[in-house]
Amino acid sequence: MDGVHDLGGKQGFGAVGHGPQAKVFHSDWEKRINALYAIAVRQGIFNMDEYRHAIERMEPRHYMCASYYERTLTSLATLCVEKGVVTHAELETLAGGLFPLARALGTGRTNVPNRSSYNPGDWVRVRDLYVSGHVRLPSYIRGKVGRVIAVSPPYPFPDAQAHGVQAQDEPTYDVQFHSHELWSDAADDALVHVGVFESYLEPLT
Amino acid sequence: MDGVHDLGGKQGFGAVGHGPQAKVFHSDWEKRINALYAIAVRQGIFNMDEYRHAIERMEPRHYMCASYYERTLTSLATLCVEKGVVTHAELETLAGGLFPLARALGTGRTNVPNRSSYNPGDWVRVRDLYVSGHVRLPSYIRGKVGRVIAVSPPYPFPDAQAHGVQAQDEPTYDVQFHSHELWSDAADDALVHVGVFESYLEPLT
Amino acid sequence: MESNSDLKAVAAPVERAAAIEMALTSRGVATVEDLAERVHLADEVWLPERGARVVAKAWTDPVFRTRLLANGKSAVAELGIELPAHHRHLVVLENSHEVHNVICCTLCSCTALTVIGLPPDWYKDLEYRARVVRDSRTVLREMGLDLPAETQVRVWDTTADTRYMVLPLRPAGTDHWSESQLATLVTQDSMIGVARALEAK
Amino acid sequence: MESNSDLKAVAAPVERAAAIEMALTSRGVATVEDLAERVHLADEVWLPERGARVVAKAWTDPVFRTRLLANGKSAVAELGIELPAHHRHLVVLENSHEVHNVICCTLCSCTALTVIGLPPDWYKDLEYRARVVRDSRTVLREMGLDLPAETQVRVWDTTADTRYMVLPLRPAGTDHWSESQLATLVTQDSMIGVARALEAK
Repeated sequence: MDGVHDLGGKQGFGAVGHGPQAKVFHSDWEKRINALYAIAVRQGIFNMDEYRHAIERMEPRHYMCASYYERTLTSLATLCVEKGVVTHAELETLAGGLFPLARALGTGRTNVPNRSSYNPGDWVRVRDLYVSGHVRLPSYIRGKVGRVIAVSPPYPFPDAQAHGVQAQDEPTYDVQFHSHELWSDAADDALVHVGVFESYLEPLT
Repeated sequence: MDGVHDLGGKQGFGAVGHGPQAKVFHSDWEKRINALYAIAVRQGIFNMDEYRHAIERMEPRHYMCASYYERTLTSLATLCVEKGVVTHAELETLAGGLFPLARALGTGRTNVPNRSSYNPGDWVRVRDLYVSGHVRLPSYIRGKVGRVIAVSPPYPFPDAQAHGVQAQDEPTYDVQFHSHELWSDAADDALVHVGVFESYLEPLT
Repeated sequence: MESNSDLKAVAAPVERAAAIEMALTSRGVATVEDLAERVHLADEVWLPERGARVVAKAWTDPVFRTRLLANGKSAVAELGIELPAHHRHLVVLENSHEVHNVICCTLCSCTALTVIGLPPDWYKDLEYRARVVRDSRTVLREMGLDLPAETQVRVWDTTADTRYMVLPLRPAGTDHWSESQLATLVTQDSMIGVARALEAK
Repeated sequence: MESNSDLKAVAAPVERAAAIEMALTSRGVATVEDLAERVHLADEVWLPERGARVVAKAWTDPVFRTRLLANGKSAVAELGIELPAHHRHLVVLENSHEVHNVICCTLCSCTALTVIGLPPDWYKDLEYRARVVRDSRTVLREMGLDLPAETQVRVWDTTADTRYMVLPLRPAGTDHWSESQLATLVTQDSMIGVARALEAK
C-alpha cells in the first residue's frame, strides 16, 4: 500500500527530537497499550503483520498526527472490532466519545509464482511492484538495483499474512544499495541495507 | 522535493467529499486571502512557483491537516517574511498568537544541460530524478515510459523560478502514460496525461 | 524569522488571515480597492456560467468548436474570457462515447479558474488529488458517474502551466435548444469531468 | 463497525486506551497478571543495560565476539537474553574506523527491543524514519555525531523480521577496564548508531 506510513526518503521534515528529554513512554496508558497489543498477539487474536497493516490503514491525517502509541491503540482496537472481540459502539460507549478506527481491509496476495532465489554477491533488481494491500517494500527501493549481502531463513510472507491469505514462507535478502542509486545526488553518500522478501526481487538481466 | 504534497497515487484516503454541500469558499477570510496572494503576485513580491513551493515547504503535518486556504495563507505569510515585507514577530503580534510559517527554502537548480527536444509521437522516459528543491515532477511518473502527444510553448522552468535561479524557458510536453505502466495492475485502466518539462525527460533508448 | 516567544497558542486561521491582511494593507502592498476588485472577480466573474457559455457555443457552432479545440485560449477570448498571464495554454478536452476526460492537479490544485470557475473544495482536497489519477473509474463511480466499460478514461494532471477544461457530451433531446438554454445544462462538474452535462427536462 | 451516532467529540487517547483495556480485561483476553507482567518487562527487563552487557562482553571476549557476529540470536541467549518469536534473526553490525552503522525502521518502528531496550520516542518519530535513510550523515551530525569524511556510513532499514544492533567502537583508554565497567559506557544511542559509546573518564 502506497500510504503515508512509507516515510523513507520523504523530505520536508524537521530535526529529529533527540536529546536528554527522550523517553520510551510519556504516560501510563502508553505502557498498558503496548502490553495489551502484545498480549492480543500472544493470544492469537491477530498476528504482527495484521497489526502493522492496521496501523498503515489509519486515515492518513490521523496517522500523521497521532503519537506512536495512539497508532498502536488504533490498530489494536480496529483488529479487535474486525475480529469480533468487541464492537465499535461498545468501545465508544466505554471511551465516552468517538473512537476513530483504521479504514477497511482490502485484499491480500500470495507469493509471486515465478520467483528466483539468490546468493550473496548476486545483483538484483527490486520489482516495479504496486500492491494495494500490505507489503513490506519501502517505495524508495522500487525498481532499484542492489547486491545481495546475506540471506535469512524463511519468514511468513507479509503480503499474505496481513490478510489471512495462504502463502509459503520466503527468505528475505539483505540487499545493499548505494544511496546515489536510490536518490541520485540528492542524498548523503551511504550504503543502505534493506531486508527484502524474495517475491519483491527479480534477477538483474 | 519528495514531500507529502506529492499526492498522486497515494493510497489510504477515503471518499471524495463531493456533493451538494460543495463550496469554493467557506468563510470571508478565505476570499480575502485568495485575493491577497494574487495581489502579491501581481505586485511582484513573489511568483507562482515561489508561491507553490512555499506551500510544499510547510511542515508535513501542518500541510496534511490545513485547509486549502490555510495553506494559501501560510505560503503568503512565509514569502512576505522571507522577502522582508513584514517580520514574523509583527505577524504574531497582529494575530495575537503563534503564526506557523513554512520551513526554510533550499537550493534550486537550472535546466538540465544535455536535454533533447521531442515531437508528438515520440516515446520518452521520465528521468529517475530526485530534486530537493521545487520540481513539478509528480513522483508517480518517475522512471516511467510514455508518449508525447503535444508540445506547449516555452514556460519558465519551475525548479529555477521558485528559487530565484537563472534558467531558460522550456517547453512542456503533454505525455500520455498508461495507468498500468504507472501502477502495474493496482490501478484502474486509464490513460494519464501529464504536463512534463523538457528537463525531466530523456529519449527512450 | 524570529517568533514572538511570549505567545503560546497558534492563532486561528481567521486571525492569521487578518494579521497578514493588516500588514499588507498598512504597507500599501494591497489597497482596499485591490482587495474589493479581486473578491468581486472571485464572487461575480470567475463563475462556471462562463465556461457553460463556451460549451454551449461549441455545441451549436461547429466552426467555433474547431477553433476552441485548436486553441482554447484564443477561442474563449472571443467570448471576453481572459486567462491569467501564467495560464499559458488552454486545452479543451472533448468527450465522446469512446473517451471520457477528467481533470485534476495532484501536486496542488491548478485549474482554468477564469473559465470553469474557481474549483470547489473537493477538487482541492487530498482525497481527490491522491485518488482520481490512479483509481479514476472507481472515484468517478463513487461520485455518481458510472461509465460504460467500453468508454476509455483519460485523466489530465495539471502539473505545468497548461490549463484544461472538459467539453462534455451534448445531452440527448436538445436538438432545437438555443445556446443560452443549453448553457443551463453545463455544470462545473461536467467541465471538470466528474459528471455529465445535465439531462434535458 | 457501527459507530455511536449520538457521540460528538473524539475521546482522548487516554480514554480510548482505557476503553479497549476494559473491553479486553472484561472478556478475559487479558488478565491483570498478563498486563502487570508485560508492563514489568517493558519497565524493568527490556532495558539498554542488557545490550550494554552484550557489547562489553564482545569488547573483552574475542571468541564471544566472533559468535555474536556469526549468530546474534544464539550469542545473546548465552547471556539469558531472548528475542520474541517473530524476531527471527539478530544481526550485529560492528563499527570500525572505516564503517559506521546506524539502524532505523522507515515503515514502522521495529527494533531488537529485548536486547537494546524499547526504542525512545525520536526513533519512532516521522522525522527520524523519513530522513536518516536518505540524509544519514546530515542527520547524525544534527544529532551530535560528526563522522570523519573517510568513514563510510551504512544505514540498516528494518523492513523484514531480521533485527539489528550496532556494536560500537570500544572507547580509547579502557584497556584495563572490567566488563561491568565497560558496560557503563554503552548507551542505547550507541547501539542504534546515532552516537559513539561514552568516553572513558
